[in-house]
Formats: sequence, structure tokens, C-alpha cells
Amino acid sequence: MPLDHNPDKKDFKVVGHVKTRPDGVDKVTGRAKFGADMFAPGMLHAKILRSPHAHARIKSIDTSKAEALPGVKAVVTAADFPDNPDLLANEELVNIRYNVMARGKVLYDGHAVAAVAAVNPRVARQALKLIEVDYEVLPHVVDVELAMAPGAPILHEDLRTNGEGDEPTNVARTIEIGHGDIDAGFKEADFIVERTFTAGAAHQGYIEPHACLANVSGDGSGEIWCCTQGHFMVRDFCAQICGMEVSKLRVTASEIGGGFGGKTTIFIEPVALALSRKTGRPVKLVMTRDEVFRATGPTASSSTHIKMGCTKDGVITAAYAELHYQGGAFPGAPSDMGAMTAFACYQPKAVKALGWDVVTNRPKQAAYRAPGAPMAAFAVESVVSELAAKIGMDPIDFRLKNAATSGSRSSYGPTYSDIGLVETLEAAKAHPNYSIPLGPNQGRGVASGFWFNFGGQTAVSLNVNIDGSVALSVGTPDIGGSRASMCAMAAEELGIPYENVQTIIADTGSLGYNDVTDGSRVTFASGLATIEAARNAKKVLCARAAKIWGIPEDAVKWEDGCAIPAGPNAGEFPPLSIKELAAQAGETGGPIAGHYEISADGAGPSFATHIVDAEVDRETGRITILRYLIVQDAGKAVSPTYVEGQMQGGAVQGIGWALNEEYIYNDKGLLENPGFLDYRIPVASDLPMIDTQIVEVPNPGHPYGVRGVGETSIVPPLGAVANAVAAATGTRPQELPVSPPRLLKLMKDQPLAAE
Amino acid sequence: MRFESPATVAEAVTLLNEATGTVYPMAGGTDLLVRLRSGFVEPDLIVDLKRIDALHMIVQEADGLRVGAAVPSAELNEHADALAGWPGVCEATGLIGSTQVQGRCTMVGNLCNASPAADSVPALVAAGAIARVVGPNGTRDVPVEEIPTAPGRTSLKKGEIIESVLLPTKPAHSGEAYLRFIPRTEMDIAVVGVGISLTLDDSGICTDARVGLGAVAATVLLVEDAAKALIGTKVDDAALDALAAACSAAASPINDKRGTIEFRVEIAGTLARRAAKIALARAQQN
Amino acid sequence: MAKVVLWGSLSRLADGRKEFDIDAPDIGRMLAALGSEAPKLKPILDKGVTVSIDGTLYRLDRFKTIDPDSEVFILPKMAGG
Amino acid sequence: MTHSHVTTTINGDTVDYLCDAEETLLDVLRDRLGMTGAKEGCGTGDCGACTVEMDGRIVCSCLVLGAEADGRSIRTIEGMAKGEELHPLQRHFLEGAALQCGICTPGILVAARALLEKNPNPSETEIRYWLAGNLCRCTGYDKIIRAVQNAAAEMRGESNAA
Repeated sequence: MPLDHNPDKKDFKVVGHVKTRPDGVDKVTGRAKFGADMFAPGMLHAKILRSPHAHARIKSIDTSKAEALPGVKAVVTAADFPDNPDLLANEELVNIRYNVMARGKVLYDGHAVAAVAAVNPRVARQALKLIEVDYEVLPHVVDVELAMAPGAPILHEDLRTNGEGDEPTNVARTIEIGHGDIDAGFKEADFIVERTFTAGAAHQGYIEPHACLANVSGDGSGEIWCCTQGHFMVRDFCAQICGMEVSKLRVTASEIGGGFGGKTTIFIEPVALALSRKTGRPVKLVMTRDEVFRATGPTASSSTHIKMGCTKDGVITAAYAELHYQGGAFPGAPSDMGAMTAFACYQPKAVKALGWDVVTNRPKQAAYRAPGAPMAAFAVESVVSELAAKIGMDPIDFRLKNAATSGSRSSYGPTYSDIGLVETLEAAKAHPNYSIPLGPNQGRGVASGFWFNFGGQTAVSLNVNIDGSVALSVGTPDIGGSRASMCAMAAEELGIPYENVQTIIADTGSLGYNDVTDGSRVTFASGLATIEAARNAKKVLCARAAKIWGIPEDAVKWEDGCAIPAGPNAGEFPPLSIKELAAQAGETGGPIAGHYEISADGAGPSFATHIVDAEVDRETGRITILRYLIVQDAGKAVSPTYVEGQMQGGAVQGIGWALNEEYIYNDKGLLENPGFLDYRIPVASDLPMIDTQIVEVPNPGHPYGVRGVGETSIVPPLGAVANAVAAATGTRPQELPVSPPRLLKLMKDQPLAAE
Repeated sequence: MRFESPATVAEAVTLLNEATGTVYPMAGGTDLLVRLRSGFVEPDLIVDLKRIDALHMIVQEADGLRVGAAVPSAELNEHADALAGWPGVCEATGLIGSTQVQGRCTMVGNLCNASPAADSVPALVAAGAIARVVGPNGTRDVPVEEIPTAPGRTSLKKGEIIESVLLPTKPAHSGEAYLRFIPRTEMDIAVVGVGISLTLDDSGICTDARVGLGAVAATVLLVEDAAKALIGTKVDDAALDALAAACSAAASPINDKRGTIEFRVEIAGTLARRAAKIALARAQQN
Repeated sequence: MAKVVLWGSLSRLADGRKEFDIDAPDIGRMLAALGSEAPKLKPILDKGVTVSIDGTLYRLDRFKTIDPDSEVFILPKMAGG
Repeated sequence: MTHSHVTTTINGDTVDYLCDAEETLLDVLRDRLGMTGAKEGCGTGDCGACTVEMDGRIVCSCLVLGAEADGRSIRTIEGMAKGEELHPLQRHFLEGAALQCGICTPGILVAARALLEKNPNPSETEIRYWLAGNLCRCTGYDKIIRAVQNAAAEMRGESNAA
């Protein structure tokens, strides 16, 4: 069935008016079951032994003393995850297995080397101390530039840049994006700004540590309960790593206590599975916060060189970027996404962006909200504001003059369809926040941001119950209220009250494959599939009415929750409501359902513009955020308050990254701040209210015009905060986070430059 | 591990003195339990002091206010006499951790934890507080600055606990204040902490001052040069400059995840100047 | 005949060619044709790329139709958070 | 290993349990009593997800030993609603989208209730500082603060509470 693209639909009854969410009461009463909240009879507790070194060869592991400790039921090491052909054919999965349990070498502080299952956590902890690992410590590297330098310690002897060449290297991939004559573009420029920026590695910082409960039965079939952004991914990865048939493993997604991209891969699940298989008992494995910081994905850290030029009347003529991203111990730093997104808000005639994906002795980076984009945008938006200041133009006007528009060529190549950047810039400029007078040591910063948004594999099943209410099964974990949006879209299509739809996250045994909840895809893709599943159900409902009335199926249509004759020639019949049809489903052909399976594409990019007012304490370098405004294009906001929440949450994560969050390593390559005390995410008293304005430029790729909203909001804040600090102090932060010691030093080294 | 909750100080002292292995007294437990959970300490015995009624007292004595070892910060910050007489100590104690931690943590625990960055200690040092130590050999009174001897180490002997702290009554026209620097607004460990107490005569000349400096050396410092910079002045700009210089000079910090040497040295002076202004304003009102 | 444009560094594997004119009805057949015209691209294409048709990104759908006058870009495999 | 026998009151009910000396109150609540409303986000008192009330003061239950609860009175998220009737804070959190993932929500609700029982009319700044020990990574706090303000207004009997 072709999608009924109707982005101009305005007369929504449910969509856009969602108030409360179906999982809400359980979450405010403590009943909701998260990853660590599941218990099984006879359950064992597992703990993981982790490397105390940044880089070391494992000469031997002796687990005999641990195994002899009373209460210890099993110990596993890399030897318990043997090779199998399916696994070896998949390079990414081989790396995931290596990340899950070190083999041969440990590659970072916190890399898992062994795990224990015991009768209680205390015994498991004791057992870890009895495992003897003989390490040969190797030179390490944690800095991206040092890792790229000749003579750097090499992590993987077999790694070659883009798979080519003879020399071992830490540069896994390079990428180039661009078009136009870059040299000619710079020749046309009247002003050129060229600067290098760095951004530290930020952690996703979800409050719920990774947790799972695995249970393998004597017949080799298994179950996992875990907090994840994608339980189908967990099933497939675990099955392949543990050499199981996919159908023998069933994974249930618990409620998830935040992910932001950090739960789009696996860390502990295969370990619990292997321990359960070895012991024949359920095994629960919960990470400590220390483990979360040391051994799960932070984002890449970056070193970015930007050169941009513009004419004196404000036209950007050339834009050039070099992005060095380190993504930890395995390839995958999103420098390609950085290169593609860097200039995506603008339309320079000539653009060139080069990206490097570099491995270092740090935990493997995991996706984090618009992966790769925020650090690139930080650098570009800093330079854009500096150019605007140089030619004496208002920073929003300068952006408007160069803004990407519908029909313009994107910096990453393709031509944009309907996009809403200009609308966000105009709304930001007109917002009262943009004209509030500033006091001494205060500055206002502007920045825009872009994210692609994605679709992906999606399966949805909708069942009409005996009373006419609807049970909707989706396969994408609800990370921030998506069940409410699904209920709303199903109710909208069926013409029934929101309260009559219940949405569950089905386990992997109950529904077709679904990609992880990522790329801001759920409201778009699961929503799209939900709408189509509802339409399929309506077809069945209409067919039943046709049977009952004894008229052709195409003589029945669906309106306001009822089947009605399609026209005067169809005959005179009173409407049959969903409730009436559901009640006689058994006698009219069996249960009534609608399904939809799709590889959804066409998510439609999203843009945002942020304005921040900041005050700097010139004597201490401390920055206070006074005011913050987000203007973002949501296409169509299904649940406006949740859209606002996504925007606010993303912005505050960006503020944290800009001000204080970073991974701090000592000279041994060990992480110095693996806890919330010194990995400083914003607390309530650090912030003002976060003002929001939703712009709706419908996405032509979605029946209701919906765009993803989850990720774009973390893209502008780094640049916006840096621009506000530059405006307040006259010095430009080039190193994030711009923590107080850094800013104080910066103000001393470069006192009050003119900008 | 054994856990005991004695009902009297004497029982606590006996337990601590007679135990073998690693033994910790516990007041609020907000540091000890973190170290216990991380495996950093493996005690054989923890002696909980919170069931000892005598340690929960806040008592006005002839020469000052006596605060028991088990009084949590939140309770101290609800005590009218404490707030009125020792605003700097209350401020400092009220900055330890979150609201949740405030309900548990104690000034004495903070002192015995012997962290150079402990918030309440510079304020206690500035206030001239006296710790009452009880042990198998009786009771002794010790100036608080003599309790910590190195990070995590104290001058207490086996079996000894601090039973209470005396906050000495101040003369008229006295004021005190505590300021710390942290990157966020809450939930951080002090990068620098400064406690200042000063007394003025009727003409507004500073006759006495004490300056405690935290997180800039292995232990909290009592900076006599900083006090001298204020005494005999009207705490004017010149005096404040001299105070800041003395505090910066006294600072011998390290580079760590929380701050650089350069930053801490400078901020020690900056905060001292700011704290002195607050203390001065309070003294002028008293 | 649709114009298919490679991302910058991919053209190194196509002997410097950035653009190809390919007559193919859908994404899958377009990628197959591209792979046979520039065999060094094939391993990259097989590992997965994102295809933009007239500005809309397709990460998966091999049967998405390509009109003769469509603007097609080959972009790196993408993932979100 | 010596076990302590503890008798305590949880949400008004007398509860007995045995626990190891090193078990925290959070461990006891979750693992021994099956009360999983309090969450462990850090285990070091830095995130507030395990917040419960003990003798009228909020504490991080990860920083209280199970044995210490003997004779105390504990209040947890599980006791906040009266049957089906939600506490005004719970209702305003729900209606105001003050939760996204929901993992920090129980701790924040318990902390906010204690605030409003102590101070029925807190300022925005007072709410923000009171809740500074409750980390939320999803919301940016805006809607949490507003929900507390709205619940406070309703509890004060102000009719224009949103």
C-alpha cells in the first residue's frame, strides 16, 4: 500500500494533544521495571574483572583460586567466546566481542578480562580479587594527535587506514566530503578566519547503569532481560558471539533509564549469557557507575581545524574542515558524520571536509545523540559568529544570508527537500530573548545545528480487542515517551480515544525485527508503521462490515471509529463501531488485526537555532547560564510537551559538554574521573528555565509530516555557549569544556580582544 | 565485617580500642560507605556513633557552643544559635554534598575524614574550634587544625574519637564567612575553600583574625600571614590585597582533575578577598 | 540515465571519477552497476552505504526507484544515537 | 559474616529483615524486600536516584547501612500514592511531562515531597538547590521544576494551579 503522504493534514484530533503517557503512572509510583529490577529464582550475581592498565598484553589468567572460593559457580574469560564462522565474517562483531572481553591484549583502563558468577554480589567481588592476571604493560596513547603521530603506540597490528597500505597505524579511516573549488572560494573571500578547536570526550551519562538478567535452559535456549535501545540487536549480537541460533534466544527490553545512543550496542549481555550457560542458573549482571564510565561508550573526542571565508557583504565563499576524532580502542569514531554535518546549515559555494577516525587506548566510543555533529558544529559555529563579527553583521542575519534552504545543495552533496532552518532563525530573531539588554560580563551566543534523522527496519502489530480497544505492539524501546506517541497515532487513524490504545514493547519472540531506537527514528519510523498497521486494520474492519451488510468491501469506508457505507449507492446501514465489529469478530472471520513491516527511509533532516546568554565571573572563570532559547523544526509535534522535553534535555547535555564534562586521563592512561562527582553533568541549580519554540515545517516523507526531534538539540549548544563566552569576555574558547581554569587562563593570555 | 551500635561513648571507645584489624568509627558515613563500597577500605569493624545520645547534643556552654559528633549538617543549619553565632561554620557545613547527604554528614566526620578539601574544616579552623577527643586514656581538647596530619590521616590514637567540637564564643563586632570554589553550583568537591573570622574594635579596626585555607595543601592550613594582613587595618582594599597575596603565597597545591596549581593559587587569593568582605559586613552588624 | 555522485574520498577508489551516469531502475541495481563499473568500490558498497535520491536519504531500501532525472549521491553508512 | 536482625518501619508498616553488615539500605530494599522503586545510579551518593526518607530527612539509601535502619521510620516511593490516588507531585510530574526515561523520577519525587512538607512555597532557586543532588539526564530539569511549583501551588490550595 503506498503511503498516503498528507503532511498538510491539520485537523488532528489526538496527535498534537497528548497529555499523559501510558507508562507514566508506573514510573511515578516506582512500579516500572528497569534493567536491574528483575529477579529470578535461584539467580546468581555476576561481576566483571577489569583491566587496571591502559594497554597491556595478557600473558596469563589464572582463575583457579576464584573458582575454588565457596559460593563461586563459574568464571568466564575470552576462551568462553570461541570463534565461529558467522562471527568471523563480521568485522564489527569481532570488535564488539573483543570489547566485551579482552583477548590477548587489554586496550584501555576498564577493559573486561574475566567475569564471575556467585551466590551473591559480595562473594563475586571477593572472587574477582582472586583472579590472577599477568600483564605485560605496553606504551599507551589516549590523545588523538599523539595517536596519529609517527611512532605512536599501535593498538592493532593489523589495522590499515581504509584497509590499504603496509604499515600498522592507528588511523582506521579517512573521509573526504565536498564540492566546488575551495581555493577559488578562499580567493573570493574578503575575510578569512582559521582556527583549531578541541572538544573533550563526553559520556552519555544516563542515570541507569547497564543491567541484564540472562537465563539459559538445559536445552540451549535462552532469555535475556536488559535495558537497551534495541533488544533485537542484543539478540542478534549475543547469539552470534555466543554461537547460538537466533531463534533460541529471546530478549525482552526492560524500561530503559536513558541511553542517548550509549545503549545501541552490547557490553555485558553476552557475559551474563555465557555465565548462565556455564552454571545452568539465571545470572544477573549490573554495572557499577565506575564501570559505566570506564568501559562503556563516551563519545569521540576531537581536534578540529576550520577555515572559512566570506565577502564583506556576508556571503560565505569557502568552508574547509579537518576533523580528527579518536573513538577509543576500536574503529568507528564518527568523523564521517562530523564531516558531513559540519557545514550542513550553510550553502558555501565551495566546501571541503576531511575526517580521520583514530583508535586510542580509551573505551570504544558509542553513539551519543547526533554522533559526530556537536563537536564539528562547535568549531564551525564559532567561526561563523567570528566572521559575522568581523564584518559587523548581526550573527542571525549572517546565518540567514547563508542558510541552507529547501532546494539548496547541502554541504554533504544532495539537494535539500523541505527544511526549516530559515524558519528557526527567523523565529529566534523575533523572540523576546534576543533583545533583552545584557549587563557587564554578560554575552549572547547564537548557533544553529543540523541532524539527518533516520528511519530503519520497523515492524508493528496492532490487535483489536474484544471490546474495541486496541493493543499495539512495537519493537523499539520507549526511551522518553514514544509509547504515548504511538498510542496517539493509532488512535488518530482509527478515530478512537487515545485512552483506548495500549502500546507495549514486544519481546524479540513476539514481533518482527526492529532496528535500535536511534537516529531520532522512533516517532518517525515506528509511528509511520503504526499508522500503516492501523490502516490495515481498518481495511479488515471495513471488510467485516461489508460482510455483515452483504455489500462489496469497497462500498464501506471508515470514519470516526466506525464503518459506514461509502456512498448513497452502497445502501442504508447504521454505522458499525469498532466496538460492535470487535464483539462479533469471531463469527465474522476471526481476530481483527493490522500489521506493518518496513525499512523506513525519508526521515527528513531537522534544524535548530539556539540563543544563550551567559555571564562570566572574570576573577574565577566560572560561567553562569542566564537564559537559554531553543527553536527547532519538529515537522509535526505529535506530543508537544515531550518534543519540548527532548529539546531541553538535548540542549542541557550540550551545555554540560561545553562547560564541565570531559574524560580526564592521567599520565598512565587511567581515567581519573569515573563517577558523577568529577564527571560533572549539570545539576538543577546550574540552570535557568530552558525556553523553547517549536517550528513546524512538515516532513514530506511522513504521513503526518513528523520529523525526528531527539538529536538535533545537542548540536548547537557547544557553539552557542562558546559564542556567548566570546561575547562576554572578548576571548574565544577553542578548547571545550571551557572549565573555569581554562577560561581564567584564556582571559589572561588573550585579554579583551576586539570582537 | 562486624557492625556495632554502642549506646555510650565509653562503650564505643572500648569497642574501638579492643578491636583488632581495620576499625572505623562512623558518624554520618557519607564518606566511609563510599570507600567501603568501592573496595577501597575493608573494615573488620564499623562502630556507629549515631546511637549515642550524648553525641547528638548542641549545647550552649559558658565559652561557646558545643556540637556533638553525630549532629548532621542539616540539624546544625536549623539551629538558631549556631546560625547566628557561626554563620561561616554553618555555611561550610551546609555545602557538604547534597540535601540527602546533609541529612547524614557531620562536621566531625568531615574533620576526621582528613580530606584537604573538606568544606567544614577551613571554617572550623577560622572559628578557632576545639575538638574534644575521648579515648582509653581520658579526654583532651585539641585545636581542630591539629587533627588532620595528612590526607586521610589524623592525630587521633587507637581507640580515640572526637566526641564534640566547641565553637568558641566571639567578642562583639566579630564576623565569619566561608566560600569555596567549585565548577558547578553544587555537588562538587572544593577546588579551593577559604574560611575567615575577624573581630573589629569600636572604631572598625580589625583586632583579631583567623584564616583557614582548604584544598591547597596536604592538610587544611591556618594561614597566620593572612590574618596579619588584616589585623590593624580597616579591612580596606590594601588589606584585602595583602590578604589575597598571603593566601596565594601560602597555597602549595597540586595539579589534579579538579584544578591546576596556577588556578588554585590565584583563586585562594580571590576567594579570601571575597570571604573577608562578607565577614567584615557581618562583623559590622554584630 | 541518473547522475550518481560519490562522496569525496570514495572517488579515489574509482580512479578519481566523482560522477557516473547510470541507467538503473532502483537503488540495488544502481549499486550493482556502479560496482561493476568501478570494481574497487564494490567492497565498500557491499558493506553498506547511504544513498540520497533527490535529497532523501535511504540507508536500507534496495528497491527504491530512481527516476532517470534523479539526483543520486552515495554517502557513507550512517547511524544515529 | 554476622547478620543483623533489623526491625524498622517502612511506609507505616513494621518490617523485619536480616542483613549483612556491609549491605546498604538500598540493597536491603531492593534485594531483600523487593522494593525496587529506589534505584542505584551511582552507589556513591552523587545521583540521588536511591533517595528515601529516614526519620523525616531525605537520605541516599546507598549511603545508609541496612543495619542502621533499626528502629527508624523509612518512607519510599512505594508509599507515596494512596492506592490509586496519586500524590499531587506524582500527578503534576505525569501531566507536565516532568519525566522522560523515569529512572530518576522516584528519587526526585521523594526529595520534592520532603521539600514541600518543610517549605510549602519554595522559590525556583530553593527547588533547584534542594534537588541539586538528584541528577536527571533527560529533561534539562525545566519541566521538573515547573511540576514541583505546580504541585506546591495545588497543595497550598491555590486554584490557578496548572
